[in-house]
Amino acid sequence: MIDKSVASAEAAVADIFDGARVMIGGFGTAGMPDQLIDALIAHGAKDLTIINNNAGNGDTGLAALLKAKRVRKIVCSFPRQSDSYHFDALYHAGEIELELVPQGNLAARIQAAGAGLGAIYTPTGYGTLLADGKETREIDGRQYVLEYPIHADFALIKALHGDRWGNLVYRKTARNFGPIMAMAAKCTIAQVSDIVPLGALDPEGVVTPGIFVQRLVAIGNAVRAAA
Amino acid sequence: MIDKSVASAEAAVADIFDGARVMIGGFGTAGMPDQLIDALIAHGAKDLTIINNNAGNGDTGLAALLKAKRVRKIVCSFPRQSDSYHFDALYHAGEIELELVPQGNLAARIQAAGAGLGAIYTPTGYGTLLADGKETREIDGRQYVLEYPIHADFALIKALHGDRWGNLVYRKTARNFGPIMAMAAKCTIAQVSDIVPLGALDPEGVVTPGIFVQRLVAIGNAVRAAA
Amino acid sequence: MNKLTRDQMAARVALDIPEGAYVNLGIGLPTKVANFLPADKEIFLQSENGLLGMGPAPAKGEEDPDLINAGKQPVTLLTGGCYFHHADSFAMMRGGHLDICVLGAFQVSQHGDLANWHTGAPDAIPAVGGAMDLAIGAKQVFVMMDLLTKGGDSKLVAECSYPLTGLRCVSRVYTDLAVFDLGANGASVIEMVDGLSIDELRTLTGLSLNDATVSA
Amino acid sequence: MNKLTRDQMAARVALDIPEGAYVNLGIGLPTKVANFLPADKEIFLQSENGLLGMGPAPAKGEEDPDLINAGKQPVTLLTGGCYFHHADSFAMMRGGHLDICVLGAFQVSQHGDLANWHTGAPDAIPAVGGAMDLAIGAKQVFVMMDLLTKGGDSKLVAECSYPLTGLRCVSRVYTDLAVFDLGANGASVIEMVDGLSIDELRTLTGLSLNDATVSA
Repeated sequence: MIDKSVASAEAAVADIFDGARVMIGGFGTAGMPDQLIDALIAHGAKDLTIINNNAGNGDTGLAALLKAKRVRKIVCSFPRQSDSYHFDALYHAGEIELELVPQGNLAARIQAAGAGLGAIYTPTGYGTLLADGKETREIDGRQYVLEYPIHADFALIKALHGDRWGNLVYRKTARNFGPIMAMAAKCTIAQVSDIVPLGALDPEGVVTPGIFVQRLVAIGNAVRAAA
Repeated sequence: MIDKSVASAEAAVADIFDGARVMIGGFGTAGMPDQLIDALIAHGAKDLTIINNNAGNGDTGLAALLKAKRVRKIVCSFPRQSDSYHFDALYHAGEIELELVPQGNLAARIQAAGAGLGAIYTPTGYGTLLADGKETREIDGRQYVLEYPIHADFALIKALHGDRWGNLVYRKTARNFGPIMAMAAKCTIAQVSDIVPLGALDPEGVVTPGIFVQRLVAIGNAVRAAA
Repeated sequence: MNKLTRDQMAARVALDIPEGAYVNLGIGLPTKVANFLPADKEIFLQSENGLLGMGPAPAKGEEDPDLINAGKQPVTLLTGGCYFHHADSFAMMRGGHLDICVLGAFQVSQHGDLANWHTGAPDAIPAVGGAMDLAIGAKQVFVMMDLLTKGGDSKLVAECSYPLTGLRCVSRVYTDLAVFDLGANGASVIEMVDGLSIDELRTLTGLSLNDATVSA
Repeated sequence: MNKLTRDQMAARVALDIPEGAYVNLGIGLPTKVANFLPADKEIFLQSENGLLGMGPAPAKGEEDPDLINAGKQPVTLLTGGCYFHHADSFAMMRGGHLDICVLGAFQVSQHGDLANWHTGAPDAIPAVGGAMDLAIGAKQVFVMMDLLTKGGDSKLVAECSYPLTGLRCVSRVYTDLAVFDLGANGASVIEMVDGLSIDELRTLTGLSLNDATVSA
């Protein structure tokens, strides 16, 4: 019998190594896997490259990981927010590297990694600073930038329900990057509100098939309180 | 009020013009929009380029369209089947052009069109006859073939339920190419078993958001009888 | 002359959004447009973080942290709306499926270049979000901004001095003083507030504006 | 010597599929492997047309034309299985998410080149389906075939003469006479049927096979 559930968030992240490339789901705090990030902080892995849409909010989740100085580089589209002060301080101190990627290119490059493509030509960013030095090509009269896939060693994502085969469904806009990050990482770890019996998820409604999920942890009905 | 439903399959396909590029959903007969194809045959548009996984089965659906000599070119992955005799006859008579595309490249190129990418590097087909003359590139030690998106003027697809905004859900493996063809065509026409009230489809379970569907036709509970 | 208020600008943009349009309203000022969409027409708002059919802000106490918009503010989902992941969401933009995108801007060039993501200040932390995707994806890109900076400089310019978001992507600019169509022939004025002349606008912008106003 | 029957070959392949593996069984002979997977282990069968967790053929009368496999035969879905569209299905393959793919072949080269889609006959209608995607996607590609053609020619060859499906992609070949591992050093025999010697195999194939058999 295959059961991908693990007993604790700590056990789920125990093999994340120093220098690992780690995708973290979420758009702001919606979909951010806080319990997995807390476990990662406790675990102690450092020199991480983090792929996320943002660069942390307030003092929890990704912001706490940044504050703990475990992140060498962040790949994101929108680091600067009203409450991104931990990132801001590290950035101004030159203690973190930033790769800024337009949000749609971030999504497309993650999806390309999951789908095994070698590169894509995207129109987004053409003629801007964010395409500086990148190869471009005119195709059918339109200009495109060559962009490469973004792979990761691990993805930490948050879903609503999962089953022991790793099938996942999400909740509202907390879905965001979860499904594509699950496809792009060698090892995807999902925190879910609860693990449901096999067959409880509608086969037509499964958003992430279990093949893309290696471990899942039930963290109880811990919907984050509104900040 | 927006209501994308149209009264009949005939009305839905009435503006398909001679020489149009038309995607037709389905893998074999599963997901093939027979009523829309019948309406297209009655409508009379000719010199069509058809994009489908196959090249017709038996005497109905796409096979009937081929038999009626409305198709100038077919783009597909697997034309030759035990019951593809109408295609076979046209092919051997030199009356139809065939562009053979590996199935995953077909899906990826359709998806790339829907997503606005200019081209993709895919590993599939590298070093084979089907990549002859195509541009290739080594990326991170692996060889890739440059492939361009496949766009269409129209997509004819089959879904299970739809609502007046065009949201769709599918049935089992009849889903296949429907969701990506809906994204890749300028005008997507869906035949559905029935049109349900707005809100009847679970917002978490909508497979094709209405933005990708321009028209839908309820064809009743006409699940094809097993051949 | 009477400058349009921000609400008046939003109402003016809303007039140009037809029923059935798929629309993305950018963060900031464009968000206001939602308040002026006619209640009797169905218009589909998309949010880059994965929803289509976005409804108004929830009642106090009804906020759901898992249901937010691109500005990370709580929103609602209309009956008939749906959720999807980020790659599908940006496929909607990049693939040309949105009819209209309304964005704020630092500068817009008379040929439609857009600068709205970075002031170029050397110590600023750059952040782009979905701006570059929105700029190049929608069938029509509308910009909504004050025509002049607080210092009196025109934000509609011959060539942008700020870092670009997208090239030749803006089709129409709604400002507090006038509405402009942009294109290969430069900027054309299609509307002005009462009491403003096109020559005054030419002076304010420093541009040789085409007159495309229609007499009432 | 006793050649393996097709069922014996299928059973032999099944021995190498561990619990929890994600597996695609190609059209034709490989389909038989499903019959020999141990009932007490959970193994996930993927079908290119959009399902994971494929179950056995339905009972007579229970066929559903909307639930078919890549060979367009009626199948069932296991509890815990799910459906997805074609782009996601081929992302599973091309993205390296499948552990094992089992394919038939016309020819396999000693370095792992695969030819299984086209005989090269000038009047044949070419059809490739998902063969090229399967060949290059899975972590391990197994081929299952008779070692010899009806005419006695080896299908394990120095270089394929038929049009290729994929380059250097096959890791193991299961035949009615022997099992071979393929790699940069050529083909290694890891098992033979009783009564067959490696020298006889070398004669049959015309290849300088490495001996990697393990004495019982």
